[in-house]
Amino acid sequence: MSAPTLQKGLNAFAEQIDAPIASFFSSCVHCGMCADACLFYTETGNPKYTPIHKLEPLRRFWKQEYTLMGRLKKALGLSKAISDEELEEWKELLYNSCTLCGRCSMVCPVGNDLAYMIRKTREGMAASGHAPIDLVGASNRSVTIGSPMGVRLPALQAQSRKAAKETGLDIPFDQVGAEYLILLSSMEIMNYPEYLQAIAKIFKQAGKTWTLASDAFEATNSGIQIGVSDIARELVSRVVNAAEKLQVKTVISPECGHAYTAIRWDAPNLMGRKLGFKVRHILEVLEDFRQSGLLKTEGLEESKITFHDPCQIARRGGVIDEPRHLLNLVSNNFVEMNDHGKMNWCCGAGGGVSANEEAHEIKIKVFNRKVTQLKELKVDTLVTACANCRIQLEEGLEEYQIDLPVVGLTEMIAEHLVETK
Amino acid sequence: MQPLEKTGNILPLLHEIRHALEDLLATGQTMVIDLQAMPFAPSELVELKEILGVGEVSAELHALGKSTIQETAFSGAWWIVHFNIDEKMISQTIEICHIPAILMAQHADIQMGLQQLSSTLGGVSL
Amino acid sequence: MNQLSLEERLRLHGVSRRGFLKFCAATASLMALSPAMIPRIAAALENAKRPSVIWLSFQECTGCTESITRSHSPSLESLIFDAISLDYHHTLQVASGDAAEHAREQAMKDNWGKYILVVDGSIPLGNKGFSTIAGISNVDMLIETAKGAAAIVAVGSCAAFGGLPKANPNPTGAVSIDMIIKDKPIINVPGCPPIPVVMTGVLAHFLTFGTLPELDHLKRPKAFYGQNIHDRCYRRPFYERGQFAETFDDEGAKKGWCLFKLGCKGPTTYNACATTKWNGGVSFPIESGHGCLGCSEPNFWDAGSFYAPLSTPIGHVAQNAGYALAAGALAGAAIGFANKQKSSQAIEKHEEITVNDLIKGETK
Amino acid sequence: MNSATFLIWVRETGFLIASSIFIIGLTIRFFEIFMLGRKKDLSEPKGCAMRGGFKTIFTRFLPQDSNTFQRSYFIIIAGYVFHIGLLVALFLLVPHIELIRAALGFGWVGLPTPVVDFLTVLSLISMLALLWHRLTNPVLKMISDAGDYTAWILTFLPLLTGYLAYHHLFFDYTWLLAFHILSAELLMIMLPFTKLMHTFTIFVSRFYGGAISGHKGVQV
Repeated sequence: MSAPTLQKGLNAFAEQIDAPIASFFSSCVHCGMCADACLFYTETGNPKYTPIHKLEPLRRFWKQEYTLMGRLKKALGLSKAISDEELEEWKELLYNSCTLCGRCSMVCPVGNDLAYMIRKTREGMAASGHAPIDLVGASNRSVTIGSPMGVRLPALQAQSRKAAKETGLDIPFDQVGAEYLILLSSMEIMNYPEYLQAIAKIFKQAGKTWTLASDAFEATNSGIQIGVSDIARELVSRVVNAAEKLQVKTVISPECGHAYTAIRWDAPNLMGRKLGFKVRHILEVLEDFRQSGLLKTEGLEESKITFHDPCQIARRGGVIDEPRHLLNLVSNNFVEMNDHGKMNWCCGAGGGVSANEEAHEIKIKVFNRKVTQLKELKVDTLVTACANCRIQLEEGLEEYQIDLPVVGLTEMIAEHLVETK
Repeated sequence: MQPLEKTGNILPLLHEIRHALEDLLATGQTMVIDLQAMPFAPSELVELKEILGVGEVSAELHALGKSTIQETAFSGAWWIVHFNIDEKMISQTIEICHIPAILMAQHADIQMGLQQLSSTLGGVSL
Repeated sequence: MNQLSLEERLRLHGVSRRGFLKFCAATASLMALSPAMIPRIAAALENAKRPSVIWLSFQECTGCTESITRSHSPSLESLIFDAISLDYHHTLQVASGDAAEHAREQAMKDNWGKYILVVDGSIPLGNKGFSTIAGISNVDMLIETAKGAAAIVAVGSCAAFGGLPKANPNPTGAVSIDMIIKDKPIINVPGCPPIPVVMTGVLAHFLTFGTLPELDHLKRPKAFYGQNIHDRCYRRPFYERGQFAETFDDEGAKKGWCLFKLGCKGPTTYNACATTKWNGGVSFPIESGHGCLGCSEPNFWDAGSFYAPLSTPIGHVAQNAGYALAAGALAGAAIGFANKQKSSQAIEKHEEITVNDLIKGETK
Repeated sequence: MNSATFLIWVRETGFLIASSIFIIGLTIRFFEIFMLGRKKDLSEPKGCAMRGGFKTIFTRFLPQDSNTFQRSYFIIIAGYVFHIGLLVALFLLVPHIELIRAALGFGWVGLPTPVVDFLTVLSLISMLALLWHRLTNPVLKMISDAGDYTAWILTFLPLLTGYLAYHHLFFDYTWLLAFHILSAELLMIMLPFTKLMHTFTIFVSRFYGGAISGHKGVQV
């Protein structure tokens, strides 16, 4: 154990610099289009929230250490070294006002993936001790307790019993050889127990075997959010080990954005090897079931509904068509928001922002973007597929005094299942 | 073979002549345009000459070689060409005036002529 | 005889006042002056006295003298020469040997401070012996003769700018006249050779007004060198339209298209060729189908191939690019390797970060 | 130094220096970038990284959607007009094509000069508008540094001097041509070491960005 230092932070920057980052910084022309794509800028009008500006410390580091001119300038003492004070100043920009939603990456005319770079910058921030205290706390709980919200196994077991009672179905734990391993986020365990019930019903109807793992039920990954690969690896390896021990074919990420990113895209890279199982988001699995005729529904939602794309699932995960097919299965009045799919607007709470009390005020302020979108549409129900988004949507709508129910897509599908005995 | 390219200088030149003629009528102002100070494509001077045409007066001067003074079809505009003794052209101008100055009998020449006439008269009796 | 004015001399030859006025009109045209200047020219020439001219030829090819004597017998140019007293020109004069040199000395003595010195050819400074006349080196003769001159006319690109003798690597150390003579008015009449009437035009101006004409930054008379060949070229419209002759015998060349791609230096050349033309106004190089060489511009001989477009670099570009690429690859590989090392070392130095390592100043 | 010898210098020595630094600089920059490498993505792909990468090189020439266009229309339109004018002037003006032919051994057909001239004027106007935008827009004011203004000047000068030279404005043509070539040489020298490097790396960054999305099956 050793205290974080600037040196460790810079070392982490050096670990992260790769060819894409070098090409991204080389290409940036400072056009400012990323600002217009970022809700933290559009909703506050404050230029400091311009995405590329948030990357200034990493850019300077790259320039000074990895370019000929930057090295010359540094050798001649012409460049400003990166300091702890500066990183502390940038903490707010990199954690409180960036949800890693990647909307800026989509509009950048030179193709820079800014979210990719911000994620990497956070490695240096955390290593140098400039991560928000709340994210440190969440990471601590994740590692020591097993969940960022402090949810322990008994809590899950209690919820499972409740779900079993509600549905009359078995909630399997630690079933070796089950086809699917279901992961949950703490939020789903505590706030949205409907999800687990929906899973039980759907899988029953589909006739697929599944299981929970008592030593790896938590899907969220604070390491990804705070930007510490070592912690992310520690957390993700619990899932990987459990999945391999239970010999499941597919691990299912719950309705949670960054959990999907963590287990689907980051896990193999953090572990440094390919995984012995597939990873799918629950929506992908449901869409698979639908296509194979395993998902039999009846009745259509009467109300006008729209779908909020969780950034990590849609823009950063490629799960865009799936929710639309599923929605059209159970609704005949599904409408799209003006910006949707890969161009959706973030709810404002992703990427660790929701776990960060310092960011509370701005998180609610930038929710105005979603409010504006919803006001244009005037829907009766808002559907999403991420528990984190869902909490922010509910909280935000409450703050803006809008009465609009928010529903998880999986539950909505479960509501329409044809009853089979 | 296509006709050779033109400089496009004919049209502005014709406009210049028109303005000069207007000035001549209004104020009596005369003007001389030096054709050698302007670039022309090989065919253009011929074309210009055709456009300006031939007017009523035509004169020939013999002093240090030949000179031709030709009124154009536009009265008041004169085409004047000076040649040297070798019959090589040494100057080509368009003058806008009532009558080109070079045609006027010169004071010094009249004086000399007068002297000669006087001595002729003094030397012979008719 | 030398004391008579030009008009008086013309009258002795039986030329009328009309003839004199005609001469003045032609002179105005020759000097590229406005026709409105004719009365002033007439007034000046009525009283102009015959100046003495000494013509020195140094490192040159006699092309300039050839050019000025092209127009023979009683042409306008010859009338101008009638009006001056060419007291020394070692190619043209009858006298030779001591007599010739004596003529120069005598003319200098008789007209000290008033004569015009015309020079063609450059001056070799590498070794005085590279070029001598009657045992006197070019530089010595120039300095000596320039002392009593009212003005110096540097005729041709050699005298004006050093010319072909100065071409890289300049074996004789050739320089232009104005590199040696600093205290006399100098007028450059460059060209290889200059247009004859430009040479006589300058003399006519001096004869008429007793002063040098207005000069540009290269000491060239603006009246003749103020206009750019490209601007006055009758083929300019082809340039605008993008119609270029690609070779000297293609369709474009036959149709008289622009010669830019064949190396025409018209755009950067200032001379009267496009208007005054050559051989009594018959034609000029571009009209004859060959691009301008830019012969009235300094160092035209070192400006790359006569047939390479003006916009192209001079020298072995491709070869140089090859070397640069190789050098860049070497340096790049070294720097890239250092970068890679830096990242690898960072990964090696990585200390695992646990949740207890995230808060500054906190020791556990 | 007079204009004629200056012109020879920029065409000979100047060009030699500029092209050498340009080529060496570019090569170094590419080695700097590519030798860093990137980790192989071990996650099971949902789409094709290669296809996403190559596709993005082209798709990112246009804004993603009409909303993005509306939000950033000024920078997009002005940026487009400026780039088109610049590229047309650079690659479709006959004297420039002759330069390329002399350097590379091949060329192509140019546009009539008045067309190039017109686009150059549009380009110059756009550049001035973009500069004004940079100086007044809060976001651009904040993110702009000396490098942005240097790059602006380096790009503006060849366009301006080229325009002045073509029209023979203010100065003797030879001086203008020489300054035009010199300004282009300055641009060449500085390009690899400023944000102007995006001229080349834009294809690399678009590829990488697109590959990241493509791997995850995000439509690019």
